Amino acid sequence: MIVQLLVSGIAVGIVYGLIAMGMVLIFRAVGIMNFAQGDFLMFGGYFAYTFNQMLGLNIVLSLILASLCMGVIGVIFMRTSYWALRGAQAKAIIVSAMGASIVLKEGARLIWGSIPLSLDKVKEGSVTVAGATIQWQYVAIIGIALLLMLLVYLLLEKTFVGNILQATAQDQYMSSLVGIPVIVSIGLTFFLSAALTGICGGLLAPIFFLSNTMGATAGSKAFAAIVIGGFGSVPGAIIGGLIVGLVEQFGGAYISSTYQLVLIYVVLIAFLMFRPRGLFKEKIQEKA
Amino acid sequence: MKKRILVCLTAAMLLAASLTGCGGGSSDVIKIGLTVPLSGDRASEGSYASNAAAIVEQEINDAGGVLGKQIKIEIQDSLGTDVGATNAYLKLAADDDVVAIIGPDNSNDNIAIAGSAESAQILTTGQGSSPTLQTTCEESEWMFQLRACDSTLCAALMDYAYNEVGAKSFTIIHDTETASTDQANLFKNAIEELGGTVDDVISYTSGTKDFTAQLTQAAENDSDALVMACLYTEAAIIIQQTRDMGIDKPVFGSNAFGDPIAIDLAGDAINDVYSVTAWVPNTPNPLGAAFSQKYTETYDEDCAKAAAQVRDHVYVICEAIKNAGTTDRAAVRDAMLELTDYEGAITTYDCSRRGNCGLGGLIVQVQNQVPTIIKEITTG
Amino acid sequence: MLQKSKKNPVSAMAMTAFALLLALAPVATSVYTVHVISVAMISYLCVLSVYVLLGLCGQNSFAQAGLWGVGAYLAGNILLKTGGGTLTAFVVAIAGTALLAFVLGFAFFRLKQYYFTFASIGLMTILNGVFMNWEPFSGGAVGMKNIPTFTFFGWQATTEQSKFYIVLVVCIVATVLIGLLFRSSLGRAFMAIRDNEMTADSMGINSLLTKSIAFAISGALCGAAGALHASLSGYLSYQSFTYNQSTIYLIMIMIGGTISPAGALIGTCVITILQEGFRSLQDYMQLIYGVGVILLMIFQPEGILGGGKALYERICERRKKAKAGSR
Amino acid sequence: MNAFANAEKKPKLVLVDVCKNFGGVTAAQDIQLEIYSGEVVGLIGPNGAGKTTLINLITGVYPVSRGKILFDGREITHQPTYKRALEGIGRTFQHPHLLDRCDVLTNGITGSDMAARKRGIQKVDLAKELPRLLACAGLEGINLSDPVSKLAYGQQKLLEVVRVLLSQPQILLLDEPAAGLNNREAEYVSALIQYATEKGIGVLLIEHSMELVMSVCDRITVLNFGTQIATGTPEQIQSNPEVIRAYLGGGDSDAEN
Repeated sequence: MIVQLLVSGIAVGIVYGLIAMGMVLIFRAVGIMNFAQGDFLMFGGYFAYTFNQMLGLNIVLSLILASLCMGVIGVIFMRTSYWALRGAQAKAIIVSAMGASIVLKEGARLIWGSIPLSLDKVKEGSVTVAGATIQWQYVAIIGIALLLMLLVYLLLEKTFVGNILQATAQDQYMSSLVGIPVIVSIGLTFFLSAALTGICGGLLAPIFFLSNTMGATAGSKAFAAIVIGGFGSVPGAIIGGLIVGLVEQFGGAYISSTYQLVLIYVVLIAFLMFRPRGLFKEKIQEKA
Repeated sequence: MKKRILVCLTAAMLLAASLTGCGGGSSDVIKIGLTVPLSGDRASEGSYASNAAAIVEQEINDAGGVLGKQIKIEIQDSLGTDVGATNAYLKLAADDDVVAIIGPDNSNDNIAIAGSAESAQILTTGQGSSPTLQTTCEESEWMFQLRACDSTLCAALMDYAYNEVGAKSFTIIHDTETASTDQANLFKNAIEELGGTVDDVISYTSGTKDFTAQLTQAAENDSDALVMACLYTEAAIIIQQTRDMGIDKPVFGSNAFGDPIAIDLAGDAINDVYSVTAWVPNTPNPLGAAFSQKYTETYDEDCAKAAAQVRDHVYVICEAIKNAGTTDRAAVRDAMLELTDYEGAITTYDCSRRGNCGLGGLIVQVQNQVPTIIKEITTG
Repeated sequence: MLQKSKKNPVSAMAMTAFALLLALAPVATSVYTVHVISVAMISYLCVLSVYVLLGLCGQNSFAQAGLWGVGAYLAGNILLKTGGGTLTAFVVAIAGTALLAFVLGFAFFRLKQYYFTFASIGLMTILNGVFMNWEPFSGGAVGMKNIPTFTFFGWQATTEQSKFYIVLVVCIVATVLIGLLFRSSLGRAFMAIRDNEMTADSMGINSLLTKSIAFAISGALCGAAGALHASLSGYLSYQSFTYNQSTIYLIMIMIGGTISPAGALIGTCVITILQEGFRSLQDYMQLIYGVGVILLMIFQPEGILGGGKALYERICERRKKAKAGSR
Repeated sequence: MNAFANAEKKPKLVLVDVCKNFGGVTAAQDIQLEIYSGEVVGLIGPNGAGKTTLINLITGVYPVSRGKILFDGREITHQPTYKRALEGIGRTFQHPHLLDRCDVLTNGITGSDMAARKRGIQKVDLAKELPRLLACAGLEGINLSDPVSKLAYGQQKLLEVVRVLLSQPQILLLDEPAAGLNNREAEYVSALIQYATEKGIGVLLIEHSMELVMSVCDRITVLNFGTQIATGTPEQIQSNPEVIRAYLGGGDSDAEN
């Protein structure tokens, strides 16, 4: 029983972590929370469906193609609904991201229809460990997610491109003075974030099935993950995601299965109240 | 600066265009209103309904229409909320050419509409199957529940489970959504009346995707059988996760478990699941089989219950209009009350009851992806 | 020399003209349009609550639809279970929601800027979960039905038109009160917090208390909207009190313009007309709505009213220059 | 020198051994300061000496690491910022903190709002007080309904002083009011300070322009790297070798200018 909850909690949690990480990358680069991130997940899932079911490609190849397409969509999203609003107030950017989220939802419904769809699993079947049957798909999700996190870590910390992204995130004005093409760097950040989130769509689809409104719940759980993990910290987002996944599973089993979704947000508010800087972020000091 | 003016102009133009869009109908067409969610979480139900409406409208008009006039099915999006459904309903009711209105398949929306039906005074048919809607329709002057109510169907399924399959103890898992909650209560009462035991009733918030928590709880009870009341998508997910977790107890489900949407999604995990439903695409009913085949030919997908229901509702309304001989709303409603034995694609209808008008239901088991009928039940 | 800062003429004219137009509506149009306008006016109250919280006080909340629900269910309980009249239902709904908002405000506003927004997202989901599952309070998923319509001392509002006028009166009263708030010292304290919390502190404004009062006032407005919705539609279901509904209110105020109540009015009208007027386009309606939101934010981040105001000022300047030039 | 600066009256604001350190860095070390009502105390020192930090300590933006702050004899060391403001401590900022989305009149009225919030003082007669203050600040020509963002930088700084004066403070903390102002505008600053002292307001003036400081202040205290190196009348400070070294970095070539 516990093992079962643990595995599915980690698998789902790590996906929330990936979405949260995508959001944090965008937040560190441009300073706003992307309210359409949940819909990147949904759209990525539909792309994976197109490659896997419609064109019959192998699932892993479809996932990779889907995340690349999703990256392009991320850049288009940046160019249309964010770039023109760079100077505007945060609330205008938030609302324009909501507009984009509606467009993505309706676009998906018009292109792929509103009937729930599914696609192949990375690995069929399941394995029994200590009396609990675990699906290979969950194991695949955890494996791929860890791989992605490693890649992102290497890209950001170790490569030249990574330094450029970090520089733009720290100070756009300064990096433009130094000669970094800021629009390219921010575009790359959006590409990376959308690709990361898009691949999660393809991974979740075989278990939770694709519908054009699945983005909203995933998006708000990723919010919870970011706040719990520590606002703006990448490792924090991942750990926060795991906590959300585990709270969802264990809360649902032991506390109350009816209020399962509500529990996550009770934990979110508890963190906000008693540890606003989350687990990882250093103290936020406001200067006079 | 020019850009700003340009946007303001387009906004103004959009507004003007929208205002002229509504109102004005010619009198030589009989309109039947249909409010279904075309957007929002239950958009799939809306797409089946609008597809079926197109076929039925074509069928009836080719056969000479009604009272010598062509019919037109006017669809309005209920946006998946009760406020949206009421707005859509009132829009249809305001159009004088509309003779009757078909409500959506969601009980909440139908109950919301019932209030407006009294003030709009127009024949309204609800697709919901919950007992709450049945009492609302029985108390209403203008609203009919053109469907077999869950109360008798759920009891029949439990009777089958208890006596024929031989399960004695049950664990019930249900969505907190209205229809599923009603079904769960009906299952519970039926089991207790039969003398069986209900080990546990576990609910989940609608929209939940991961049921590990609920299923692990259910597995611990080690009951003879599981009973599930869910909607389409969740039905497919929960049955897949049940089998993946190695729980191979017999499963008795609400109508969603016998529906093509869930069957396609769940794959072979849904095999040998029992469910009680009013409609299966490969129905022996001659009218039903014809419609189902025509639907599959036109849209290349199985004909789900939501489609067959719209077909029956439109035909029953047309029958009432024919008997009334006029498009006067009150006369059509009265003619509807006389229809006691109308043969539809899904089942026969006795509209004089106002609620629970569908007379028949089916106990179905999914055998390698095909919902096969095991027992026919009547709600007489 | 010291005349009160004259209210922006553009929004003042728009408001009075609109009030007149609305007063005539029930006579001319069909039951459907009257009902849609009533529903739109109820949304206007909620958008007004976003104006008070975001436009005046600079705090962005996603829980407004939740507060609207609390008001609706409180009124529903009073009308159904205790048999109270519409007035008691109104008072309880407004006071109850305002009190809840005030207490939550005290808890949430200790947090720095956008943290409050996250707390409000959490609150919204919790409220929706409570509406869906807490039987005694909200009737659970089935919701509350047969809620009696407005009854004042024996007189019942049965026709759609009479309900319309009651909603209109409440909206006008609320708008006038918010207009007064805009010019009061409390309103100025809100604006001080909006523009710079550091300045507000140095001016002796207890920002925690003031922000909680702003949240309470916005809660009161949502409570009133809830009480109106309960009696107007007679049925309450958790489906309409969702996070998505809160985002619609935010979009309405942003499209209208956050600088004055007229922005809330314009935003509500534009979105309602887009949603209802474009029913004929069915499938593509939501897509157009989404694209429209993005376009408006890009070209008009200050909202239609913001644009109108800028246009108005530019015209004045041109006229002044022309006058100066000709002299 | 005006009549208020005599010994036997109790000081309005007293700082006793106030210290503040951020981690290892000591921003303020054993500061002793007394401000009498109607008196102007200058606070000068090179950049980074801890002047603004001191104001933030008095107004409670930063908590004090050690020491006490007394106002009217009562200890306010641990009071939140808004309570200290209501006690009667008004302050301006180095860069003007105005309500930049409101118009000039509203900014002015927020000052009198603050006065209304305090107990025990009569209501400010805005119609008479505001024009007088605006004239004193040389702002009588501006249109009251213009948005604040339209004003010139100097005008914004003067307007902020007007707003704080409208709130009837007992202690006025001015953080470089003349910085970025031309000579004509600097004269308005001294006019406003004159207005304040006539009203019995104790003024703490942080300023770099020696000309203004020397002409207006009754007493001056000098800060360098967070420590008080000298306190006295303008004349004593001008000739104090410690001060000169701190300012000119050791060389005393232009001591006699």
